[in-house]
Amino acid sequence: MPYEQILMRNVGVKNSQSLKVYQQAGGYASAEKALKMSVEDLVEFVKGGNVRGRGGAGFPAGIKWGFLPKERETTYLCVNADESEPPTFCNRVLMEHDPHMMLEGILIAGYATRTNVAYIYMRGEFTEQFHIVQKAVEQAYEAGYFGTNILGSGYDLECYVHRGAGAYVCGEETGLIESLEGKRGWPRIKPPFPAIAGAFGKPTVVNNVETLAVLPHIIERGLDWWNGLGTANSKGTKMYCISGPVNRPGCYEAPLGISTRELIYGEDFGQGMRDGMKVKACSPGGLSMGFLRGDLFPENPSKGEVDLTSDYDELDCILDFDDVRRYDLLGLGTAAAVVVAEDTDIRRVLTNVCRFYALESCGQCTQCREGTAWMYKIAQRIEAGAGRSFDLDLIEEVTKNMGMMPGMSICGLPDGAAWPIRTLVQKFRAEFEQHLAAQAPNAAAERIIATNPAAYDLPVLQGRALQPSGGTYLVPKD
Amino acid sequence: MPKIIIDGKEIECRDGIPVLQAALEAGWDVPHYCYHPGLSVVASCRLCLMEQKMPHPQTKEMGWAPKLFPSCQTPVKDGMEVRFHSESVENNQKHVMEYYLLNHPLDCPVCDKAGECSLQDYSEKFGNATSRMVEDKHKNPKKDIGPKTLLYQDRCVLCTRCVRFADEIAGTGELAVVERGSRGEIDVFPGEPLANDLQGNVVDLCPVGCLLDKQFLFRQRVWNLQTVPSVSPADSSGACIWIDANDAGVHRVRPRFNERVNEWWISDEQRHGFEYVNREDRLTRPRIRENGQVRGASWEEIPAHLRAAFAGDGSAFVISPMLSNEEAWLLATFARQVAPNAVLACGHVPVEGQDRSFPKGFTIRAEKAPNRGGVERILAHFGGPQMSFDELCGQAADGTLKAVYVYGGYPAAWITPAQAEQLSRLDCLVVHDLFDGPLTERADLVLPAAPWTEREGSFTNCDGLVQAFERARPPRSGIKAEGQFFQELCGLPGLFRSAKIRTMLGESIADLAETFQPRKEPEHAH
Amino acid sequence: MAWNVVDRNTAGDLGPGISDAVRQKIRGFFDRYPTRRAVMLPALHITQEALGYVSLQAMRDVAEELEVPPSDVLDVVSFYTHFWTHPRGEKTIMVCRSLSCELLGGRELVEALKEKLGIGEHETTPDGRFSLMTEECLAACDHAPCMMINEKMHKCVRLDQLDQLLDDPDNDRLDMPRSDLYDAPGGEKPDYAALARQHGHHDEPAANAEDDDLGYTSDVGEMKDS
Amino acid sequence: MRDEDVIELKAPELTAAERLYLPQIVAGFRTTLRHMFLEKKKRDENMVQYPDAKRQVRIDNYRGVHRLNKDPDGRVACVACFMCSTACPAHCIHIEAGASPWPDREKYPVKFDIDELRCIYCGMCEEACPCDAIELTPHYELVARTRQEMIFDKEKLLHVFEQTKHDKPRKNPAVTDYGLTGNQDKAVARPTSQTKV
Repeated sequence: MPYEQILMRNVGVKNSQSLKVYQQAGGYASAEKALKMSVEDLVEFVKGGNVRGRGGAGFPAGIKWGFLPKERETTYLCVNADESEPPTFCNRVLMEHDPHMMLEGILIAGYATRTNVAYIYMRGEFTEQFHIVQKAVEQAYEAGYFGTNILGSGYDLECYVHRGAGAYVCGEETGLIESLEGKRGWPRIKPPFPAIAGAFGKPTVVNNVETLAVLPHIIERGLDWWNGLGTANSKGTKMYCISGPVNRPGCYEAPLGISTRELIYGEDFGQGMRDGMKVKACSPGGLSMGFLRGDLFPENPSKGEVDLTSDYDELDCILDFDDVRRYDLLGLGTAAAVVVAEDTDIRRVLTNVCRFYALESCGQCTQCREGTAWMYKIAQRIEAGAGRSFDLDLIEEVTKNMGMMPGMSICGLPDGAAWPIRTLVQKFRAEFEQHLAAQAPNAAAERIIATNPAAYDLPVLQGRALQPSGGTYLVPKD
Repeated sequence: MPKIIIDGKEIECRDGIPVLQAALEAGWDVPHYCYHPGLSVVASCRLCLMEQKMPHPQTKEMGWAPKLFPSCQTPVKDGMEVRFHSESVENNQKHVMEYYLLNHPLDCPVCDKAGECSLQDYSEKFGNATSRMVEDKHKNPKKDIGPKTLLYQDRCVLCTRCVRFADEIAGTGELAVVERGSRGEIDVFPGEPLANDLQGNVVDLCPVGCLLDKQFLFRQRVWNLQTVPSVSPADSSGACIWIDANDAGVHRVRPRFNERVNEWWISDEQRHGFEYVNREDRLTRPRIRENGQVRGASWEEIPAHLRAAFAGDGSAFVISPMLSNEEAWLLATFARQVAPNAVLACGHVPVEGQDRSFPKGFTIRAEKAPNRGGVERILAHFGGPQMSFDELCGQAADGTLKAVYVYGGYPAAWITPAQAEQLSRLDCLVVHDLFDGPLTERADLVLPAAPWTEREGSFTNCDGLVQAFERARPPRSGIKAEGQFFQELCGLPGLFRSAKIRTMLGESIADLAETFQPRKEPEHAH
Repeated sequence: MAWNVVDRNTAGDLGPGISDAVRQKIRGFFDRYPTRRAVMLPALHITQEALGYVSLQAMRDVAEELEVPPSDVLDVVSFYTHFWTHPRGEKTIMVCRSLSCELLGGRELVEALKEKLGIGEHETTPDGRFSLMTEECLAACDHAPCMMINEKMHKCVRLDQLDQLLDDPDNDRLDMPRSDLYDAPGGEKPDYAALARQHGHHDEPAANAEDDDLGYTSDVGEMKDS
Repeated sequence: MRDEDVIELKAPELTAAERLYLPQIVAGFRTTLRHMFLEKKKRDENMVQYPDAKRQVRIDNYRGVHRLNKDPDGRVACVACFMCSTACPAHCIHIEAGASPWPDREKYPVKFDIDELRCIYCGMCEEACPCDAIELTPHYELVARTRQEMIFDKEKLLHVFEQTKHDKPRKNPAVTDYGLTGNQDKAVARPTSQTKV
């Protein structure tokens, strides 16, 4: 293996979940080291490592800790183990195979943030993983890594596993906090940020499982090692996930900065497509980040230059925190790629993506609640062979209003919904238009009348069924 | 007082309020649904978004930030510059209005909210005429969520004002949002209906026709109503209200903002307790008993009759706490004119249980009369022999008193049979009341009273706050309103105008002359 | 009122409540959190383990324990997809339908299951053995298409294995030490089959099973008519 | 009002001949006189010997007595929205609304009176009606002995519909969101929790 497996070093080892195996590999040594440092030094140390959050937004963990008010009595640490972004499963792999690595990270982060209670918010779909983590927590308590006066340092930390019950939006940090407090997982308005008033009104840190799992290794191996990995702004290693019709789907660890093509075709990663198919589309960072065109499209003649206006292959996109933006993606996200093969109908992908967001929208902000459900209805109609070319413009316009810029809504879900839907419609518009051309004439009008007779009176249908109507509210920016 | 710049115009605003509130108070029409000054801020409707000038992250130069900010959630800061009229703000308003109408049924013709619905108003002003959604709309059942309220889920815009009201103001939390996303609904737990004593406010809070009052259901279209500011007589709190009435009667009572008493809310008894003014069996003409025979009388002959009956010793006047300050003052003045030694008594004060307070301070008073404070203040001013109503009844029974003038004016039967029996032994009993009752049967002279909706004046609430109310309807045919009648009794010329009488009254009782005017509050998408 | 209005003033049959042992177990969570309300999700998990679903009466009982209005419990129950408000079968099949699974046959898997079991989503077979639901992502995209039978994850499910899988009596047995933290106390278990026979939603055709059905986020929809 | 908006008019000064007013009288009577003396043929063609003969009216847009339409189930189609009474310039429509006795609609008119004497037959009520429930019929013979008889109540207006529906069939309005008013699919107008989405 050319890339050193750091977070995944115990994956595949027998009984890797057990404390014994973890300790044999040097486990909890970093925590002991960290507990001997002063809190300030530890925070500064992690800041120096520029550990950007692995949960999707990429916000540096050390800076996040720095937002906590200096004078505080109670702090809570919430571990975001609500990994709901399809097709992401790296946290699952971590917790399934090496739960103690996360627990050690919790101990270090808890000490650095002067937390006395840590909650592991684990999504409800994790059943086997829950049992593993819960057993690991019990073992850690027995071994004295949690509880009072940990390792004789005088530091107390309680760690509880809190199970969710199936809601994507609880992976958003304030949604998670609301859910932890026993309410519906409606994200909160910010400010106040969780660091000031989070869980139970107290300063709270929410960190992703993978972010925490990285901490023991930085402390063990030092900043130079960490900063030597990855690209300019994206340090360290990352667990990449690849799924879909590739030969070897799975979770692979590599320093930040490999390309999408390498992830799909690389020997150490996906090992190419099944049956030698070509890639039609690839969502390289979790669904919300948007789609790239695959190598079904012609190769970009001017390598390195990104030309989003032409239909070129975009698999050269480097998976770090910066390069993805050149390809009109929202961000790196969870670095979990899903590949759509050439034989898949792009309309089906659109319907699936739209359904996910329509179903998982929490319903708080208007444009997300109504917009996602509306787009799902449009996507279904297009898939059923009753689309209008105007629908594509409409979807594009709605996505631009929903998630043109962050901040139009309370949480990032509508941004995350807008990006994949818009990139799908924009980048694969030619295919959509082929389907529209192939469908029965007047199919759209018939379908609309069939599903909604009340709509028959609408001006859009009176003799102008297939023409765009209403126009756009968004004035194109030059 | 911070100064902020909205759309290039500098305005001064109160400290600590959101930009939205400042803009509304300065006269901007900013669309909003979820924001209400009396409730916590959730910033979920995303309609009030604005542009704000921020320093550029690198150059630190002030410029319009690319993202929009919810103005309900942004507190005013001295010197900040925002705008509500720009391309991106208006784009957002247009889009969000379109989202609202996607699943909203267009049943305005049968919706009671039509005419005062902010969805209608905003659609016209900020939205688009046509919907671009051609698929099926969501259909939801209508729900009977409580004894007084209906919920039309179809029309809901999920602003959650009602849910927050039930949680924060009423403190009972019957309402909740169920399901999620576009299937979200407002609901109550089955068998736990919305039945707290403030629940009617959710109907006012609802910016669309989702929550409807069963009392007002299908009764009138709101554009046929005239609205008059008034003060609720249902208890002694002096809650400010609007009365909606037209030729067919009084149809609805809604809260009127008053920062010192009821803020934006009223209790259900204040809201629903007006129905007696529309009752058909109200007294409408004076009746006089002569030689054992009862006959109808004309208003013209009454003053002379009263002067004659009350001139001697042993006369008494019962001044009800249902009367306004002005009327009470005129009646007491008349009493002193005809009989300087007449007994002045404050009428029966109905009391039910204890004062009840709600989490944010709203209080339902146990005392169910609007003006005991004012009447007692006036009686104290006039001095002379005074007694309680019970004592008065006792003296009537033992013959100390000869002639008694009883003003009632209560919405429901108020006198006990025993008291009525005691009063019936008088030589002359004059009863001025709304309805026939045990007392009117025995009275020598019955005068029809007008309810507070047909009078004008001022009430003094339990905390001594004097507040004026206006007349919503003319007195029912045959009735002479109390103010006018008492004024004529006193021999004052002209038509009764409460402000004029208040000035006269203020010369002797200064603290009843000034009425309290609540701050003008902008319409919060009611 | 003659026109169609759902009556919320009366409740009708509230279903079973929770036992004292369950209450005791719920109280055991109180000192983990600074507020009682935060015990909501653990309490509902335990209740669902004990009763098989979260009945209206159970919601009231939980509300009583947590000192919140019952509507708040209804709110939470309806928000999360895992809570059932009507009885379900002994084994709940949860099929993933997110993109990775769909690309590798997740949609066909759901269709096959519906056909084999003869039920729609959020319904139970007449013998009370299986209930079916879909979930957006089970985070096993590397083993797509996947589904869960109770707590057991089945990976890379092929349509031709389906019969064998459903017939296997151990198809929901976990081969690992389980934690009973979120289990019902003392192995309390409902008589799933009887419950489902009594209340099973198998006889009605799938409500509006058209392709524009969003699927239920929870099954409160069915409660509306009760 | 601004000063420039004010136009001052001065009375014209009349000559002696003009003050006779004879030419004006002749001009004013010109049409009458022309028909009296000159256009006998045309007169005969246009004259109708009413009431033995009746003039043909255009059924579509003649504005005679009102009717209240019934829906296919024979119920009053009106949903008591008060649009007609709001639009009515003569204030001759009086409606009292109530909860409907039918499961698929919520509101209906308990009382619906039109004072045909106050009505100016402008047709605004018909324009305003969102469910085409009120229509003006081509019947213009409308007499009664008392004023009270000329106030048509709901029963009478529905009866007019029965009498006139063959002359002028009811328009079939589209599905509305406020209940059934025409020949529509009932499933559309009768939402239940099952037909959500």
